[in-house]
Amino acid sequence: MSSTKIDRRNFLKVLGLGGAGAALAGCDMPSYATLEEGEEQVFSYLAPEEYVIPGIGVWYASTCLQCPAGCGVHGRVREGRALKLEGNPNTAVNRGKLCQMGQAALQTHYNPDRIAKPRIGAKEVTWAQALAFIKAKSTGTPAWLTGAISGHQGVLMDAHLNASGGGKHYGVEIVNAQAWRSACADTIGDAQPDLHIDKARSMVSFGADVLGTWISPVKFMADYGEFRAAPRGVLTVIEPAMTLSGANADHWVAARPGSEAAVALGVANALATEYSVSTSALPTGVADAIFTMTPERVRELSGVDTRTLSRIAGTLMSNSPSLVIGDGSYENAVAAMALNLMLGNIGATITPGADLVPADLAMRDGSTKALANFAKNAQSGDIQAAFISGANPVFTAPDGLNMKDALAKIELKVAIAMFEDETTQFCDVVLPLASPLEDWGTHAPPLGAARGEIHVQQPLMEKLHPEALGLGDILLGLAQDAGAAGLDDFEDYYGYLRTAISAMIGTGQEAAWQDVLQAGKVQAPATQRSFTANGSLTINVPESKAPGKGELILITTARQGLYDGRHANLPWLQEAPDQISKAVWDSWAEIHPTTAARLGLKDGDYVTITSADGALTTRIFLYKGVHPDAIAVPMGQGHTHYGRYASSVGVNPLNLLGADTDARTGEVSNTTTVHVQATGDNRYLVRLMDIDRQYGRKLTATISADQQRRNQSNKQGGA
Amino acid sequence: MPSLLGNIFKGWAHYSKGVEEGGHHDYEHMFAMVIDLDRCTGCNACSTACYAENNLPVVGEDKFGARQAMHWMRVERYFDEPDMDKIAAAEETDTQSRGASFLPMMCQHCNAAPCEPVCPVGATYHTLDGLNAQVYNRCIGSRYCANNCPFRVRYFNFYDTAESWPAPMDQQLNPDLSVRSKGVMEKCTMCIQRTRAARDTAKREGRALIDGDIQTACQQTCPTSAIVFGDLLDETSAVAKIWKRQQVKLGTYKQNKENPDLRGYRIFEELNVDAKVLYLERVREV
Amino acid sequence: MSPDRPKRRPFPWIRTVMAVGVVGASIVLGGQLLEQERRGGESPVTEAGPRVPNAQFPTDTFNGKDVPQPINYSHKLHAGDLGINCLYCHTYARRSKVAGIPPTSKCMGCHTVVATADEKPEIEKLAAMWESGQSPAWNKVNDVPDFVHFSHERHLQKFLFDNPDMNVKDSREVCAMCHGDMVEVTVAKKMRPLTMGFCNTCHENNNGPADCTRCHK
Amino acid sequence: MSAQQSLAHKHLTYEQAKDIDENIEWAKINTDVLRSMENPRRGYWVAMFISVALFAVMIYAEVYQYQFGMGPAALNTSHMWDLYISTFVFWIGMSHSGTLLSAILHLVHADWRKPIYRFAEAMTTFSLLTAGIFPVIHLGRVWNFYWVMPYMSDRGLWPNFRSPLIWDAFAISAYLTSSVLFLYIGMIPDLAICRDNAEGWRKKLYTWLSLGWRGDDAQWRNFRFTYLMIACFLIPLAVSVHSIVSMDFSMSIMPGWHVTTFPPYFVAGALYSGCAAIITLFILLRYFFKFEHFMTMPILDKVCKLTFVIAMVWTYLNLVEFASVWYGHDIPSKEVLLAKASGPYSPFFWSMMLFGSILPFALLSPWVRRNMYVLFFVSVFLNVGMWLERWMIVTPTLSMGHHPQAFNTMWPGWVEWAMVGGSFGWFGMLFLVFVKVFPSVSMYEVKEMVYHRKRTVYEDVDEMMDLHSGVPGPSSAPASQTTGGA
Repeated sequence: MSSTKIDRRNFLKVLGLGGAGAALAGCDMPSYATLEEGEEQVFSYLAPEEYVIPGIGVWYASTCLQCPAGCGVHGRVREGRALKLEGNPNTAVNRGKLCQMGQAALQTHYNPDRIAKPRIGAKEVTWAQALAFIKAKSTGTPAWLTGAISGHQGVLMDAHLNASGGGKHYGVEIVNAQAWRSACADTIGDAQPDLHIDKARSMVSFGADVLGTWISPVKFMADYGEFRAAPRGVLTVIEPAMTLSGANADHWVAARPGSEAAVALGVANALATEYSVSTSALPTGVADAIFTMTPERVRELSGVDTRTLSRIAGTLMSNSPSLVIGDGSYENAVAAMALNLMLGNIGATITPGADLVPADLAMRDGSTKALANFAKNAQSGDIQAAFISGANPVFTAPDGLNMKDALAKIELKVAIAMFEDETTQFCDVVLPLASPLEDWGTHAPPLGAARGEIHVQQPLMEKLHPEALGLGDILLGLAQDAGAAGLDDFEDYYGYLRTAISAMIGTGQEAAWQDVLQAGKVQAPATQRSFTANGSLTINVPESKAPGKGELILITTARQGLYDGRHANLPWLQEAPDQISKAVWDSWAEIHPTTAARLGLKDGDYVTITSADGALTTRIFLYKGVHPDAIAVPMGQGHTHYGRYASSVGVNPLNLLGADTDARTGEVSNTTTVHVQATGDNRYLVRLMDIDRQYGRKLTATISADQQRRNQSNKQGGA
Repeated sequence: MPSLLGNIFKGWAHYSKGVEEGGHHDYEHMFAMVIDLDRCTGCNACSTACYAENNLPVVGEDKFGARQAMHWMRVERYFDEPDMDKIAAAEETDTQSRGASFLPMMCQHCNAAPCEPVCPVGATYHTLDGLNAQVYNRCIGSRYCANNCPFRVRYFNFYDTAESWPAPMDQQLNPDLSVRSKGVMEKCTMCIQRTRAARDTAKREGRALIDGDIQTACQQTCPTSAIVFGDLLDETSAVAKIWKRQQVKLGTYKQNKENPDLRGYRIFEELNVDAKVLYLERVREV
Repeated sequence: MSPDRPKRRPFPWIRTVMAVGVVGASIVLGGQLLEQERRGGESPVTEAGPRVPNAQFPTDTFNGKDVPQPINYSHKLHAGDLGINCLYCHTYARRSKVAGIPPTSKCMGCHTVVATADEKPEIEKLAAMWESGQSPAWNKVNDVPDFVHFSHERHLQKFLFDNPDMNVKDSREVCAMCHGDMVEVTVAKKMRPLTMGFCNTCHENNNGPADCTRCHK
Repeated sequence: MSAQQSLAHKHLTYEQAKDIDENIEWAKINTDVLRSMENPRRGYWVAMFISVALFAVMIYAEVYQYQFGMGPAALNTSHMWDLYISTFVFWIGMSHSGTLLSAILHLVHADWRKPIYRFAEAMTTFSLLTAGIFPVIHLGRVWNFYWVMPYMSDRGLWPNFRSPLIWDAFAISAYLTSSVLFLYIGMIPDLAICRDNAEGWRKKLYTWLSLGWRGDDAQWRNFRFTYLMIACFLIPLAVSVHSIVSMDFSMSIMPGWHVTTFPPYFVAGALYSGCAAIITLFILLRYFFKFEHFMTMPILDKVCKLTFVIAMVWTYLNLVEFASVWYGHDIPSKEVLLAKASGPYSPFFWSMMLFGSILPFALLSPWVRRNMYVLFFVSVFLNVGMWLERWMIVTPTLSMGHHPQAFNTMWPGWVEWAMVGGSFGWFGMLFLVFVKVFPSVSMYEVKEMVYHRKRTVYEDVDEMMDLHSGVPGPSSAPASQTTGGA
């Protein structure tokens, strides 16, 4: 690859800039200027490779790191510039598809706000100086604070931590599926079972945004496409505020925040009583809880009436195999798994996952528990040196964790980042990180792993900022400095990775390596897990608290797009309207019209939302997709230092959250009680469409599922 | 007679021929699309893919609020269901109990496009591939076409767009199509640059274009495979099959289907614009 | 009107009709002449121009200015005296829309053997760049606007490879259709106008695509 | 002489029943009209300054728009046209008055037109020149405007002859050419008079322009024939021009535009605004240039009545349009109609109905027709109503249309307003120059008129007895071709 490097650099420096500049001239009036002889320059290659032809795009396989799902991508490279990303059809995860966050990875790479040079404090330094500074300052055990990390980067991180006296790794993801994972672990003994939405004929989700941000959205959406094909599956979503999944549900049920579990148990109750489904498969503790959950109780807890419960039960019964998922709180997930156990979905639509054989390649998923622990340990002074990469704790930490004070207690804070953000402001050393399109790596996608698939990430183009280094290279360097064993004979991460993968596929031949690069994935040996029932499981139904007078329950929702805020600096995603509210370039608070009427609010009014931990002011968006007791503010905006596109846009609802954590999972709660007060200002919330009605036009027509079944039965209109 | 008069006569003959054949000239292809609204989740991936593929400028909040955004592919969201309410009213009228309705809306490449006859300089016209093309460097920006478009899918460069790509973002610009300057009308071309590339490849390999050679950016990225693109003249193409199965025909403003339950419909068909994007109705449990 | 008006002269119909006829005729004929002008004469194939069978091409010429280049490469020497095929160096033209500048490695392929660096000062420049791993910055001579899609590959295929009466070794003739006969110049020079009219005439004569979007992007 | 004094005395003229006093001497006509062309007074310069200032603002706005694109005009994806096109239609409409007065009334031998048709024709020409600006400046790439003209280029490209905008280009240029011709040819005898009374650069100018007019027999004969021919040619042209302009809208498929009755509706509206403008300018000229002898109240009275009739025709066609939409089954069109009447633009819609359909009834009262101060404001507001009408045709449709996603309300940006104001400045500039360089009252035709009136008087004995007892006159009328001349 070292030989192609030089070519690619030529590519970039050479034809690339000229091409782009010319493209900008577009068809404006004075475009003839470019026609003058000798006006433009054209460079030639030194020694190009056979497949490199100017004017013809070459596709390289790589991996998308925009979210933990780790989809495989194909990048179109022409004249040394990565121009477009598409899904990699070879992967089992996304099967050639990509979501808008993946499409926008290009702007992460080309972002004008990238960090170009290392800096200590405010002044720019060389790598040598920075590393020397780190070496000097790093006393005691280092801690790594990252997002979800997997593959050989994880291995090297362990190597570094072990070599430097067994520090801890904190994987932080605000948007995660920890509740679901621990529930699965407790009920069926497999934290990451494989889900087959495409096999299911009905799916019920209790507070899990399966199509939007949950575990592996693109995979689930691809499955959903099959799920909707003949015979058409039925999707039911129970949640306090409408997510992308809820917007696509046949039957969307608004439950009071924190009461989805009650609804789930109510449905189980209805199944047991109306359809006499046996609860023998359940642990007795859970079965008892089900029978205490009478429809009346469910209504008082969640505000969901009996008819709805029995309708959901009926749907589940009449369309099997079914699949029930739940997230948001441990109880939701356990109750969902209880339903799966009752309906016999275990083994049908939920199958065991697999363990990669070098187990340390597996994905270390992030959690907010880790975030809380990090804050706690930092406060208590257990962390002397922190290496932060791929995480923005200052922005994502709920206000209750006092992350800033916690960081202040750490002597050495090293940020390895692509962009200046809220966290780098608090760091002593900031090292420029290469973008995912410039870096090597391997990634074990959470669900691809079930097939033992590891996605390989390779550079699509030469580094935009020569001083930026890949995470792997930095980890390798640190591990080598720390004197980790068996790493000394690798001069860069590429060498290490190639050796490791060659070992994995059992051959070191160039051809095999090229095949791996072309496929963009490597088949790692994996051992299938198996389910184990857990009889002693209990579930304690939360007394979901109806808000008191003048109070509302704040929900911080995540949307595919800005996600947890890491994509707020990508103009494409800022300008891509939010799926539900269609708002752009700002934050908003979703309120039910009746609630708004009670508070005397109308669309576009500014409100001040006050919680025990903070207050923020934003505009409201009225619609019926949120529970009357709730007010939902999406995450992602409200950055203070995050480049020209994100800074001082919108508000960050995480600032309102407290530190209270879930007893079973240790996850920080994403809801809190707030007071809402109108400020009196009103400005139109900029969005794609302020009209939600079709005025009798046939724009999005809808037919009933019965008609569709008739179509599918006579083999017509299935499409 | 060569040259001027010759061209005029030739043009007239061609035109009258087209009139006799109901406006269908000698098309080489008839590229059309199918969008399954039951698969579409409204996730916006198509729109962003379009931004990446077609050098669409980002305008920012103010201009977006002034409705000067340039999204060729916009995903609309509606909260009412006119047809559904006839069948069964939502059981809880105070919640969005059947979710939202999403509609990916881009240029429908009408065969009887209202935008084409009104352009004073013929900058928008119908190609032999059955696409409604926009020649940017011919456009003088009279904006008549956009006024006459019932779908409102033509976007005008109200400002110079250079500042949308601060360095090094300009390196991402797709060199296969020009960056439009201010005062030019633009719209979805169904990724005509990909058609061009595919045609060259096919010629290089000495074969005809086959189904699957061309994938539009939105189709390729759509996570639920809700978008299908292809050639209607090619009986074997997926698109042609779906149109046939849905019993929807071109060249009419009133489809007579044997099976009224079929989901295929074209938006504003009654205007007789003869759109080439077939939408499949969204399905909901009652 | 008074009753006793003298008899009026009749309206001069004949003169009017004649005048209109003259005007109309002059418009049409003028159009014809301009048209002929546009296509550069009634008989497009001339002795001076290149000889490509089954092809009619415009003979409009353009006297481009001399563009200084980092290395005074002589087309006359290489393509003319030595008779090297254009496609040997501009090899991308066969496979891509752009003809491209030959990679330095190709130059050095010969010039490490013949006319080496210590013989020729120009080659010395080249060798120096090759050693330092940087590529010469050539100044573009022939260019089309950024909204034009021109594929060398397609044109070569039509006029050279798919042309029964053409031999690949005569590629120079085909290139000359748009670039003029490069052996006449040392350092490259623009010798054809490369305007839309120029392209259009050739497309009409050799029934190339008349669809705007085939060439305009 | 008593007649003279009574004429000079303004109040008495109200009572005068005749269009013009046939005793007025030809020499006086010459002197009065020529005097109006001499040394402008302060008011003239003030008006000129205002006009130039407005026009300068327009130039600035255009340069700004050229620099930054159409964005500052606040146009958006559904409002691609706005004030530019509506003001364009407005000015085209203004241009129909001159044709109406000179051509149509000429053909029907309504000789009371004679004192006032000259400035009406000038108005025609200048409002066409003003209207012609707008289709150009509203282009996104204005530097390529000539591409709409069919010219021989080496690209072998032609405009799209199916586009109503191209028809506009042809129709307007044709109309402009012929109306300029009409104005100029009609002026030749007067130019000869000016030539004979001028010196300095004016002398050169008029000599050059009057084409050696001597007023002899053959010249008069050819002159009359040509004038008649052009008049006949101009009338269908005028009708066609505004019909074609209306096709910009009626050929589209937009609700509220796709209306069959638009061509006659537009023509009626055009004549309407034209007449209203004539009243305005009539009063101004009469007041500033002391043209009481020629622009008499009875003539004004006739113009007012004509205006009222046309206003009623326009109102009828307006109601026809509403009715056809209301009783039709095209939902979008009905929505647009309702939006006009009740939406954000409703104030403008209703004021347009008020000014356009209700206000004309004021013209029924003789008091209004005689009170120039009231009449002035009435006529101005009639034109405001007509301008609003054009705006209410263009914008509400674009704010509704077919696709709900595009429904939005839009208010014009400062650039657009600057252009609209500037167009009035430009028109004013041209007109002010005209009245000082060319006779704004047709001298030779007024003489004709006076002469004919004399004859008619003598044919009517009673009137002779009542009005001019004992005033001697020529016993035998000479042939008409010897009238007029310098």
